[in-house]
Amino acid sequence: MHFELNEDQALLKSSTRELLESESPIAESRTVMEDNPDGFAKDLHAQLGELGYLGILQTEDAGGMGAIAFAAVLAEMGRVAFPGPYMDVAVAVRVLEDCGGDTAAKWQQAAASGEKIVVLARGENMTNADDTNVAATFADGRVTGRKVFVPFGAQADALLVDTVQGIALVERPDAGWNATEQTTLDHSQRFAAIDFDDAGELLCDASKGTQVLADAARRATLGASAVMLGCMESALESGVAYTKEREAFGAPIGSFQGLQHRAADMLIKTESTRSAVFRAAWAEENGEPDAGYVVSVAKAWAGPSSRFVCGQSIQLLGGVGYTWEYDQHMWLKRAKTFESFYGSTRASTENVLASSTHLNS
Amino acid sequence: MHFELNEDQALLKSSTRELLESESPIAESRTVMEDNPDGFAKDLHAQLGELGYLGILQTEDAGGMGAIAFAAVLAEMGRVAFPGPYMDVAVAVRVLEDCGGDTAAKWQQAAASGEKIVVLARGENMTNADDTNVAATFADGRVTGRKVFVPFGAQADALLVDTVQGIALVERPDAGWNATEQTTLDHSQRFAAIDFDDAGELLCDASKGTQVLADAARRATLGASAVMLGCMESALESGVAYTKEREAFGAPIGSFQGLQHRAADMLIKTESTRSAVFRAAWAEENGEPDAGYVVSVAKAWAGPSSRFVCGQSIQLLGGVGYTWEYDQHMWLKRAKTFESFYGSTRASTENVLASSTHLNS
Amino acid sequence: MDLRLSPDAVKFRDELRAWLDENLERPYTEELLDPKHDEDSLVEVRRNFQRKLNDAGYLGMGWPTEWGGRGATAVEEALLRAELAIADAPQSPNSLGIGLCGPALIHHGTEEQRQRFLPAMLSCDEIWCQGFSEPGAGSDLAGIRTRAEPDGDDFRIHGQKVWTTLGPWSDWIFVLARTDMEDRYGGITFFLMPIDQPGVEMRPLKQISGESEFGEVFFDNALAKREHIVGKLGEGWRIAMTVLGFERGGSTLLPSAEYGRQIDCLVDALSASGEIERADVREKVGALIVENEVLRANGMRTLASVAQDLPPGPESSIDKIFWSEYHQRLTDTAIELMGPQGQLLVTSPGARKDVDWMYEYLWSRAGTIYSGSSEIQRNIIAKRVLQMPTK
Amino acid sequence: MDLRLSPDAVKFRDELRAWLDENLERPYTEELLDPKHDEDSLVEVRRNFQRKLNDAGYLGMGWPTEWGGRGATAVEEALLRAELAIADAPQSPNSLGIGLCGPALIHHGTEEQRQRFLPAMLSCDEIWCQGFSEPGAGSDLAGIRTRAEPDGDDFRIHGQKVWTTLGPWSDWIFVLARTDMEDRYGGITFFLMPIDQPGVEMRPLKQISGESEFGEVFFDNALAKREHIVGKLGEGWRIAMTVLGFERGGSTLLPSAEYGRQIDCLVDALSASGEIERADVREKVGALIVENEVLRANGMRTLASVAQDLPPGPESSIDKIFWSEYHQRLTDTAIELMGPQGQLLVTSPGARKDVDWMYEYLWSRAGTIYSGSSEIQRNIIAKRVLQMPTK
Repeated sequence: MHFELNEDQALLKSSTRELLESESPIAESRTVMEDNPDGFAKDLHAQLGELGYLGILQTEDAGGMGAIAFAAVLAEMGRVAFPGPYMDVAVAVRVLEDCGGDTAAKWQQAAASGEKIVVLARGENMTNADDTNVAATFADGRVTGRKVFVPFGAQADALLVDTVQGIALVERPDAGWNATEQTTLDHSQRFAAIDFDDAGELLCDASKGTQVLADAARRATLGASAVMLGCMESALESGVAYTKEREAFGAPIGSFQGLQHRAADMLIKTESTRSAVFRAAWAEENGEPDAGYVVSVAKAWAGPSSRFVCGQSIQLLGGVGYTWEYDQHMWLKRAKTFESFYGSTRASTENVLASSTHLNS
Repeated sequence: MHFELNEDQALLKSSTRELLESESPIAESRTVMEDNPDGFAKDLHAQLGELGYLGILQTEDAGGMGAIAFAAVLAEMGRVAFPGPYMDVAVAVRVLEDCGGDTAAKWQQAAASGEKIVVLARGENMTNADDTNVAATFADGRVTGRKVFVPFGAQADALLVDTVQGIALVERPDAGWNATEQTTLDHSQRFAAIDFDDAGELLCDASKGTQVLADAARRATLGASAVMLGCMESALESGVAYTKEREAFGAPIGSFQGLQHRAADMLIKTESTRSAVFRAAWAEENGEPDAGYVVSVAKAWAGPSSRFVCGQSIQLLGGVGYTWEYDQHMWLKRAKTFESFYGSTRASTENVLASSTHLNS
Repeated sequence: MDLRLSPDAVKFRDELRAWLDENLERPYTEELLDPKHDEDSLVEVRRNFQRKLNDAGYLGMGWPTEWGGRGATAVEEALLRAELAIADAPQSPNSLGIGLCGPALIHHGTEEQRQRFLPAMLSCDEIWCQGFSEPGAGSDLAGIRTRAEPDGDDFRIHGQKVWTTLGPWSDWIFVLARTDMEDRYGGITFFLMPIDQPGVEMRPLKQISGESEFGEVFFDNALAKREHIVGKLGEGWRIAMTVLGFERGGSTLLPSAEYGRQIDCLVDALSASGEIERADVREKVGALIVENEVLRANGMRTLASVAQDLPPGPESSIDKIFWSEYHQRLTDTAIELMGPQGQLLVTSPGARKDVDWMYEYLWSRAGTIYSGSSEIQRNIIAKRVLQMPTK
Repeated sequence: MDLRLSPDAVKFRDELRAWLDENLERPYTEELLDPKHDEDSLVEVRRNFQRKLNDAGYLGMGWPTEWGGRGATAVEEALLRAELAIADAPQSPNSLGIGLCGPALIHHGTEEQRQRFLPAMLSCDEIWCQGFSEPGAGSDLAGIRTRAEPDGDDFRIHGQKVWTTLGPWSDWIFVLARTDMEDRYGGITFFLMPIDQPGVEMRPLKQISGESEFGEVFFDNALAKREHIVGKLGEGWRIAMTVLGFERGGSTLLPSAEYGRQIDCLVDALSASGEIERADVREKVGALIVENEVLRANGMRTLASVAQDLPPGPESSIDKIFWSEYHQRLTDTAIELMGPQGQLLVTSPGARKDVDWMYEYLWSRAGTIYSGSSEIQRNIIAKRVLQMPTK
């Protein structure tokens, strides 16, 4: 038994950190959020493709690096609240591979290389992100229906639309998507509601599509948990660092036991999330039968835990923690938004209960 | 507006404290729990009758003192984890008054004077104390059925049995009750399951009985909340007192900010419970239309709050807090047991939600 | 005990409700959503509504009538604030002026100061902001370092203040500054200063919500005239503490009223989506209501104590911790229960339009920090109320 | 990363499970409920099962084979403890002897001491209790005040120890006592002492559960022979810290296994009552499972680190806080969800018979206190892991 990343994964993690520190530190995440109408840097996305990051979830033969690498990369991205559809595209690339066929293969290549943005369009329910019922249809070469909270949907070159008939690919029409921006707490996480009445192509039928999409959902749940872990890491580190510098009542505030115990609680939540996320990533990578269960455990735990850690990081800083200038809000917003998507805390908890048949170890 | 007890109530409160300090301090509660097979001191119960305590919930004309006095007395009893059926009998006395008629009047007098123990026998569901469905019947002068968790049922001289037909009084048969002791966490709170196939008398029919029992339940809910408040008061006071004496690492442990902030949280919970309980008592006493609502608020709040305060009081004491010798467990047990009865936290919360029609103030 | 409102108070509230029905054109959240508005025009909405309130006698509730106030009771003031919150009325842009600076002038100012400043304060012709908090002082008000250097009869101010509400729209600022660097409490003086002068720079400070309701102000040799000192030199700390104490009664019913409205809107949202039928949702909403009612009970108790002129107990620290931490739980849970829709900015299509949940969620993070952080309040409870030892 | 058990470990576990199927007559909770038992006979049940374990080679897992141990890996030891918990097997009455005193003798004792004590320890012919904690020292082990005064070649012990597990049934006690009152760490010596001698008084200490599993022991001029000193004079602190460190791997999977069994029993109870169908109940049970699985993940991570011989990280304090505080939440919630039935003592008619919930509920209050309270553990995390400053 060992818990550490293997050599390749550790190298990927450190090179990802270097890349982000140089190309997209958290100050850059803020700039993108404020100034970039797409909500992400297209150049950097293309670079991620060139470096193989976007194909990370593909099968090994296709150049994938596995779920543990995926989680390690996303935790690094969480650390800088990295903006953009990286995770969504990585998941979609694998969906394209799983669908198979020429069209899918072509788009798989385009998405994995970073040339094209392809993401999933699944949910139709405004008040329940976990509702997998779909009304959208594919018929006579056309996709019709409405999808909501499509991540970076307005920016996508193609969408993989979950329809009654299966997974259909829709290319962006010349006139652009019939999209409505859905702006959330996390301004850098772009969502759109999209109304479809467009030409499309069925990539796989519903019987196969159900499994493909369930696999995709599980991977996205894992990825979101890893992002939240990264947010917690940074929130903890920068919060504690501040308490060592800032003085009040004649001493660094980090010397007060009240804040020390709070920080200890933040560490406990953060490290426990790390245990849960990488246990889940390992199970996913190895096709363990309980992968769905432990992935849901990780997400159900990461949600409330990341809210706690990121919220308390603001509290450790006091007044300046409430300013735009400091980074604490970036992590809180990402964590809070991710908690409701990619498998909400409630849905993840329900999934845990449903998959637990008396929990024999 | 004022929140303080009026002169009579304040006098009652202080004389109750004196009475309990002299006749039944918490050390005595422990002795009774350990050694008294009935779980309470009959003499003292009779004395409570003579002093008018048992008739406290009667209408003013009958010598009652009102719901605020009732809550004040029970908070004092909670402070010493006073053992016995005081609250249950006080509630039953009012039920007897509300039923009316000669038999009820006779028993009302006997119960209020402390000569006889009369309590309600309502619940029939082992796993849900709030289930008000009854299967017990009254027919041809006989009561048949099974009641569970009847407080001090085995010790009662008569039981007021909720039946399909209404409230029936059953006197203890010469052979004694067909009772099974139900021992709970709080050893001093005696419960019994009782199987009835006994002669009885219908005191009031179901249509009237429903309201009478609803009123009784509301008063018991208030009373239980007040008991929990008393437990919290004592747990807070004795826990904080200990931290001022006990030294570790060269200083009184009460000087460590970690424990100071914990104690502050205990105070917040305790004082908030006081606000909620006496707001509810005032509403009950004045027949306010929202009395049921605010009584449920008090109980739903007092349950988890008292567990927190009484549990943390053990933690403040450390190792000795875990010993039988110290009093902390007496309060924790009373609070934890009361949380599940007399309107559980869940039932109280549901009642709050059900009665809240957009909460106009 | 008597928690019933007096007939006078009931009459006051009923009249106020009728007045609001008549005079409040629409909830402030609707104003916010009206595309015709920008930050400036929203301040005008607030200013105009304050003038209406003033004309109707609902401003300067605690001020004596001779200065245009109402001479109202603490209960009436508490009811006013609660009803305004329930109606989602525009908030006063001058609340710190009227709540803190006005009382300071009334109790400690000169006749000239009162005549000069009080009428324009109530009419909102002049907006005031507060210059108490400093970046280095945090929750420790006696630790301020902004200094006032004598310049002839007058003073020159050097330093920085933060958490300056509506600074960019303010005309005057009341400032605590050190006229003696040694005397921790006795070296602080209370100044009134115009903002439009050389040496005063207002900078909007962007908050995590993206708004700039608060700002920073920098003083670099700014002029504070001797005639604009309130009280005597060195009395500033005492005056500030006194007027902060006046706040005790007025806000007692406000948080539970405001949060009650938010819960109502949450219940509406969950009824619309059907989620309210789920037992787990009901349990969470029920628990939110329970806690808000306990907050209300605490407020009623504090108000009763103020109304009786009882000496302050532990209640102000308890109430502060309770409402601020509860608001975090409330908004956190509400957003979770509303699902994806709950994540939408109020301006986004498809969002609920009755509460700006994202703003409330973020704003709730400030509540545990300003006006004495939760940590400071717990210290106060442990030391002053529970009398726990210091090392 | 590799979280899969090695084929050897799987084989070990499968054999163990088969052995338990064969050799564990019934769950310990059933023994508890058998009216034929009293406190003494229950200790015999535990002693007998320990002998069976020993005969099968499942005792002294980490001890070298030459001393009757198994020389097992940390993973095997962790699996053993987890499986015993899942099977609700009787707990060893000699676990502190085997877990702490035995390793002390093996690593620091003399050949004579090993031959004299180790076999009877494993066979449970002699039960050992621990004499480390003191009423005045709390979580500060170096603060002990029990003193050992020279008496010829030997020593006379004076003082008091607490939290003495199974004291009344023990034959020997291993004691930390001061041979030097000045030297905080270097003045402590590790003694072995027979209990049946003048000057040793064992008093049962009733716990809040009403039981007396723990006791106090008073030493008044009790004899500790020089030949029964482990290591050298003044090495006691170092030896104690070393053997406490040996505990690191073995318990990593125990809490989640034990609580997992409790959750299973809770689900059974809620399935029987039908309550499990309610969405609010499901949400609460689901959250309990989630947290237990995170506890398990933490344990797997710690075990992996021990298996790799990595230096200890922050995990021991994290794990301690996590399992102890979680167990309070688990039992609290479980009892609430089970309603009135959940309140019943296990011996009461109508109670669930698979878990002694009341005992677990109360016992969970001790978990945050013994072996370094939650407060101490948080201090350790803040100072050693987060390196936060001291004043």
